[in-house]
Amino acid sequence: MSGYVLEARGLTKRYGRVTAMDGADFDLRPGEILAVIGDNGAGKSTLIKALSGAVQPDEGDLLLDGKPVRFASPLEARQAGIETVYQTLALSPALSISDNMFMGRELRRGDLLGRWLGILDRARMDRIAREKLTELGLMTIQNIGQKVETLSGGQRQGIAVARAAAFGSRVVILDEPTAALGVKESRRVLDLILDVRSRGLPIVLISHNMPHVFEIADRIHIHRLGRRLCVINPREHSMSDAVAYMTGAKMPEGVAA
Amino acid sequence: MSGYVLEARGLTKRYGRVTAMDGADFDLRPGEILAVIGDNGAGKSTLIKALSGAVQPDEGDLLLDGKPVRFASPLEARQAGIETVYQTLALSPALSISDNMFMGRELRRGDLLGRWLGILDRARMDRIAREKLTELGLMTIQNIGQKVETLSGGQRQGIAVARAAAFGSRVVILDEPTAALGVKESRRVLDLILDVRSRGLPIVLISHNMPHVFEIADRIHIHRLGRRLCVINPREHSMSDAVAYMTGAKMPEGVAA
Amino acid sequence: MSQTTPAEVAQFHVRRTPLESLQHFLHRYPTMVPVLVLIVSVIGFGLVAPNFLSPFNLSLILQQVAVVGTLAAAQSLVILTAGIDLSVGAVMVLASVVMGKLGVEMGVPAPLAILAGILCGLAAGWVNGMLVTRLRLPPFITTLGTLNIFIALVYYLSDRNTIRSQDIDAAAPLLKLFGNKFQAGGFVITWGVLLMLAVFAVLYVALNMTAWGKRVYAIGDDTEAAALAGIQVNRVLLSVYMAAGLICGLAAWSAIGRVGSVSPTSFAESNLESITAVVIGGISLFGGRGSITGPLIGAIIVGVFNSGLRLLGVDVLWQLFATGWLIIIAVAVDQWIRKISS
Amino acid sequence: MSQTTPAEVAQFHVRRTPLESLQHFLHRYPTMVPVLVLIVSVIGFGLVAPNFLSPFNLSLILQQVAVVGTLAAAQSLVILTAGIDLSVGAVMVLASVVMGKLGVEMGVPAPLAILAGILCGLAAGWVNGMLVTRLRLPPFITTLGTLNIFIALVYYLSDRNTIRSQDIDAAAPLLKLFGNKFQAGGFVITWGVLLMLAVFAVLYVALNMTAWGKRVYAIGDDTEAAALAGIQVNRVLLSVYMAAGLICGLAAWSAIGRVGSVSPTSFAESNLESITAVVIGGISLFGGRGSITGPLIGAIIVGVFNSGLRLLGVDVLWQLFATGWLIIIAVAVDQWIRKISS
Amino acid sequence: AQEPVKACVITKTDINPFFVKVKEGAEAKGKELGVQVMGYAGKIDGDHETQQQAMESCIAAGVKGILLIASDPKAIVPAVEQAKAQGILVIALDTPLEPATAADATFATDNFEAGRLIGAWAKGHMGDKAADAHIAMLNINATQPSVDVLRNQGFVEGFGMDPKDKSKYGDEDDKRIVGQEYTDGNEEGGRRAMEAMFQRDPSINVVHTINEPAAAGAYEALKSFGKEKDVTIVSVDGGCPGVRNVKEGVIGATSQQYPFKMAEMGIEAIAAFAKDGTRPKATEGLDFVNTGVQLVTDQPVEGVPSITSDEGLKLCWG
Ligand SMILES: Nc1ncnc2c1ncn2[C@@H]1O[C@H](COP(=O)(O)OP(=O)(O)OP(=O)(O)O)[C@@H](O)[C@H]1O
Ligand SMILES: Nc1ncnc2c1ncn2[C@@H]1O[C@H](COP(=O)(O)OP(=O)(O)OP(=O)(O)O)[C@@H](O)[C@H]1O
Ligand SMILES: [Mg+2]
Ligand SMILES: [Mg+2]
Repeated sequence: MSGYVLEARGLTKRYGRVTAMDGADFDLRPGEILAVIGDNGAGKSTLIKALSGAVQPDEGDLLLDGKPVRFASPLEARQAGIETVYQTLALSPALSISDNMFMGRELRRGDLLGRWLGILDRARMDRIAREKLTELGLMTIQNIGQKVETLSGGQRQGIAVARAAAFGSRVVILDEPTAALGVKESRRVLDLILDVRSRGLPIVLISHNMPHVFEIADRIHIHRLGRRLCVINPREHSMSDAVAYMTGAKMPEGVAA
Repeated sequence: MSGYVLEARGLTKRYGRVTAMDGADFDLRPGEILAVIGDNGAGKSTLIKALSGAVQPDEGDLLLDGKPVRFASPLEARQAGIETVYQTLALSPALSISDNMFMGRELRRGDLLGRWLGILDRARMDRIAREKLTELGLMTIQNIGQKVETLSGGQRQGIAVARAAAFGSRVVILDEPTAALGVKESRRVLDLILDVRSRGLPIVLISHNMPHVFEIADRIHIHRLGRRLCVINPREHSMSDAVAYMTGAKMPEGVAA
Repeated sequence: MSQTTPAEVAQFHVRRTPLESLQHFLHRYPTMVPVLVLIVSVIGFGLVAPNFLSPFNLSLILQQVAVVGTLAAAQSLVILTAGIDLSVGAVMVLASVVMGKLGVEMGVPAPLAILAGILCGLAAGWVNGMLVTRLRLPPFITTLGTLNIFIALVYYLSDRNTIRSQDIDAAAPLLKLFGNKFQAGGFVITWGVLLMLAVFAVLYVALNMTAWGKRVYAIGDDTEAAALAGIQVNRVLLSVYMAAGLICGLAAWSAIGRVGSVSPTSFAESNLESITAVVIGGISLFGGRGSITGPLIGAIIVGVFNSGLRLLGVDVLWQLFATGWLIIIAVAVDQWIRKISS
Repeated sequence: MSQTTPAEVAQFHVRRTPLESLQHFLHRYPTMVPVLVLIVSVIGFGLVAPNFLSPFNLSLILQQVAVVGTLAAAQSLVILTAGIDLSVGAVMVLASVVMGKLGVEMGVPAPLAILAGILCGLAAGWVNGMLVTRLRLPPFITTLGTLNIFIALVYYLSDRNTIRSQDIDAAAPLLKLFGNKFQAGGFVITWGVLLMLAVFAVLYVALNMTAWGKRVYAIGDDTEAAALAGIQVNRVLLSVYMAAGLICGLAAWSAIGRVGSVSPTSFAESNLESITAVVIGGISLFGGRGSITGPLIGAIIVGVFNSGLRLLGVDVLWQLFATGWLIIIAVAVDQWIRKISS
Repeated sequence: AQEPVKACVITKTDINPFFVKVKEGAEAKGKELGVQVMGYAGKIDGDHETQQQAMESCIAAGVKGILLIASDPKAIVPAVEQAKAQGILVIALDTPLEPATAADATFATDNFEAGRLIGAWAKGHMGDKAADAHIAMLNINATQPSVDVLRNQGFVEGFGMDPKDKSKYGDEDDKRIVGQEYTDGNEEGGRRAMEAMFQRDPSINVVHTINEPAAAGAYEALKSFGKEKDVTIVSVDGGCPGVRNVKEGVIGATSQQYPFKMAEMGIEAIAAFAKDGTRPKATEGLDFVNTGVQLVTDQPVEGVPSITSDEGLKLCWG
């Protein structure tokens, strides 16, 4: 046992002439918050998509709890307990907030109608969705049946984060969850991340916001030119070190763990 | 003369049952950097769209250099010298970087082919686009003919900002230009904003990033519940004051200027 | 937070013309648009066309609409996923030819022949679905291709021959089940009309009350988002095309009842007619938006226009003309209503 | 920054099968896909169909393709903006009926009659464009509506009568200009073929070398982004539909030369055929992607198939069958090539 | 000269049994006489362009003769002349070209006569009641092809009404004609058209239909109104399903035409032409070779020659 929840070795992904990932390694320990930082175009989003089944790497292996896995679709990753908030959010604009929260794992009614005809239990889904959003404190929304397309960018982000936090059982991955959020909402998301960790779940956080990263990350994975450059401990390195590594201005001394 | 470059009085915009702007005022002084901050859904993006012609307000007036104006389309605002980077960027994925830079204001050849048949001067457009991007220092792109869809989110943001900076003649408006950017790129955009101001152009900057706002803004417009709550001087108020006003935790003492 | 002005308040300080009030009402209940168009056109034709409002004529319209309406239900499913199915008409004719060939010409017991025809529709839907999901061909192109292929099969199987009504009566009267009628207070309703209503009722429940329905809408709305959200897009899409094929198979059975014979040349135009019904019914061709009740009303609207114009004795030329404007006006009204939110 | 591994390097450490090499070649030069399909099918039919490769037959194919090819040029423009024009065929027939009616039946001087016909095409395009831009109707629906309207006008104006070749020769031979031929080393080329090539050449320049062309692509790619970027979307779209209408007007002139008479029933299928040519030519139905050279090749491919199958004496049934598969396979090949980038 | 003689048969569509029989007849005769026959058809009724392409392909294939059922008998003329210029014998089947002399020969049903026969029969069958008949005319489609016009106008004349301009229908002012409807020549269209007609005038008692599928559809509509006993349907074609419908009383009378014969005569003419260059001659008094038409009915009427449905069944096609 490697002791890692999620592990990747030598992931490579080419898009025609562009190599988005070039032998990337990755590992995530139980119960930790791992931040992934890197320049624009370094390949962070591609790495995350490979971990969550949205992209199939050309080469390389994925290990979940030490066992090799292969996710052919986001659904398979989700069924394995890996919940992801993508940069593009993955919400359906014309559906309601509650429909979006339960997309792909709708609740059926307990009675015959539900068991035999698959009739949904809308009341229960609405109630749970409202609970989750209130819990998150992100919501300034009165109507859970409102269509997502009528929400502001920040409100949408809130829905996506709430969905991942509510359903993740093994790993929660967040790709720039606070990019579009205001100060108060960002704060809530950070609190939520800490909250999820306290439930014992490990979290992968991609962010360009160095103060946020240094505030909550246990370890920081620095990505550069399509692969992992190093992993640093935020208590042993300064923000400016991290930025220097990221941009190639300086090389880290120690070798990546 | 009010002495304002751009001024708005009592802008209102309703979307069905939602009131996105509710009598919003706005003013921008010559040569200043005005930051607009506010909670998610406060109506910042809507305000900016009204200023740049992308949305027609239901009520209210717009004044450019003290003269009433009405922009029926983004093009009219642009022709009046107002250049905008939208949150959604407004790039065409299948077109090249250079095509996107010159979208809607393509350069024709000087010879007969250009004057009579409207044949484009591709070489010159490519050269200027490359210059602008290099100037901005944002670019890690070798090929100006590359399609925008092959760029990362951050790279795309760079293109959009460079376009506005290059062509704005009266006002440059930026809606969260650094949200998707890395540290180094964010730095470059901030420098660019200062650079644009030094050319005498006023800038409107929407951002959730308080450190950035307090670093470069001359005045801060705080938006709340669809209207301007107040305008503060970043040298007289702290970040936490600003956040408290934004979220309604505290009310500003002075009246909005 | 910004919705601090709920509509109730807004209505006090915003004066509205009656037209604007109507616009707002319809915006709130968009499914009422086709209903309104229907009411207006029924009243309109009632005023000018003799006999139009007789129960006899009104039930005739329903009978005439039953087959295309059933096809429109199949078409709606596909259009809700942002696709389009140019082959619905061809699949229906193919399925009816299979039923006739087996049940009448080859002496297979009627229930088996009908089952085989319906399965043939299902199989045709499966082919469309596989091409769309596995080869990732745009639905328009896929079904443009299979349209040609299915018609070729119709020619091949039917040998271009109609199977006569009397021969069906002798060998397999069950094929004409949906042509049976009953009276209900002056109205004459065929079983085919009931089949159409039943198909829409089932789809209503499936689309609005089951997970499958939510997924169909989500895929039509934004396929990529749906996939990232963990929906098995290909499986759902395949099921949609298969359901559409199945409904075409049922429509085939209904068509035999309506026409009385198995006719390879009938319903050549039914594909465009089904699309017309769907768009008049307010389902967006871009997918993900619109209620399944719309196409039912849409099909009836087209039937009302055709019947009304015929009763007025207008030349077919002007029927074409009117249908053209009907399509444009119905969708323009729809756009006008949506306008307040953009 | 991440493009640190240019393709040149990549090709050294990635082993490719010949098939993969082909895939990569075509991915780099997607406009070569239809060319390749064309070459393969010409060689294929050359081997099995007698007389297929004779200069006579090859030039015949070009002649047969000229009208639909010209229409495909108009269709391509609209499809590039993510629209579709179901009315191109009807507009062409309408324009040719106007030319014949004025020039032959009413004795208007031929140049004026032709001008009026072309302007009629332009006007029809204007109607489509206004409906799409002002009323914001989806192009599919708009042109489904105007298709009916234009056909009604054709019936009305022509009184369903064909104007005979001899009458045209007597009254206005200029109408048949594009039917004239000349020899070029065994090949017989009509002016109509040259018109088609000229239309494509002009569109090539306009789409690739002018601001208008860039805007057409930008609108097809992402309309909202284009509008925010300051493009006057409505103006450009209107110009696209008008240009398409104009080309249909030219195609009408060419069609009179091709058919020899003014026939209101000809080219009833030309609308679907033009779409087929465009999709086989590799232009995306979602807009913004594809080269204008594709539809030209696409139209010729369809012509080659039809001619080859006819020379083989294949039953019409199997011609339909083959056309269906051709559409599916051509687009499947296209998808297979794109696969490496997704 | 070892190459077999090749011939083409080009029909309007490939779905109508009548055209299919023409093709089959040509192929059968071709086999007998050693002529290789290739068949083509338009995609839909009125599809002229595909027929023109087929003409050209036949020329390219080097055929000796072409049998043509023209979709647009005027528009096809230039293509026919092109073929004749290449020394190909072009025979128009079923539908005469305009001008008829454009083809080397025409082998056709006299469609006007076919219409006239059923008109005369209907009039005789009704007897005195013919004076206040209520007649529905169920035609093919809005393009009004010449076959449609000829049958319609023939019926009108046969029934003793004034057809006015014989080159089109709908201009008659005889009150007995309730109206004109289109059927697309198929069952569904026939039923729809009959339903509309019936609403305009529920006392309709005579129905002229363009062909037997339309007649079958019209009958279904009448049956659903319980009126099938009160109305006389007449039609044209003489396909086996149609003749059986006559036998069973669905259709009162139908004019039978002979596609097999048409096609056989055509192929024979081409074979003769290929052998020694002889060209076929037109029937006396007509500008075409009449392949014959006979009225099929089990209720014969004085003065209108007819055969019984049993005789008709022996001669029927499809
Ligand atoms: N579908 C695709 N087709 C072609 N190239 C792609 C595709 N997706 C990503 N790339 C390329 O792969 C590289 C890595 O992209 P990725 O989105 O993973 O970067 P990132 O680190 O997430 O950047 P950012 O911080 O800006 O979001 C970029 O150069 C991008 O252009
Ligand atoms: N097209 C629209 N239709 C309906 N409601 C809309 C529309 N656009 C915006 N709104 C609503 O208007 C309000 C203001 O939105 P806006 O995008 O201006 O907020 P914002 O201040 O920019 O928020 P953020 O910081 O999250 O981007 C939100 O409640 C949003 O739901
Ligand atoms: Mg990213
Ligand atoms: Mg915003």
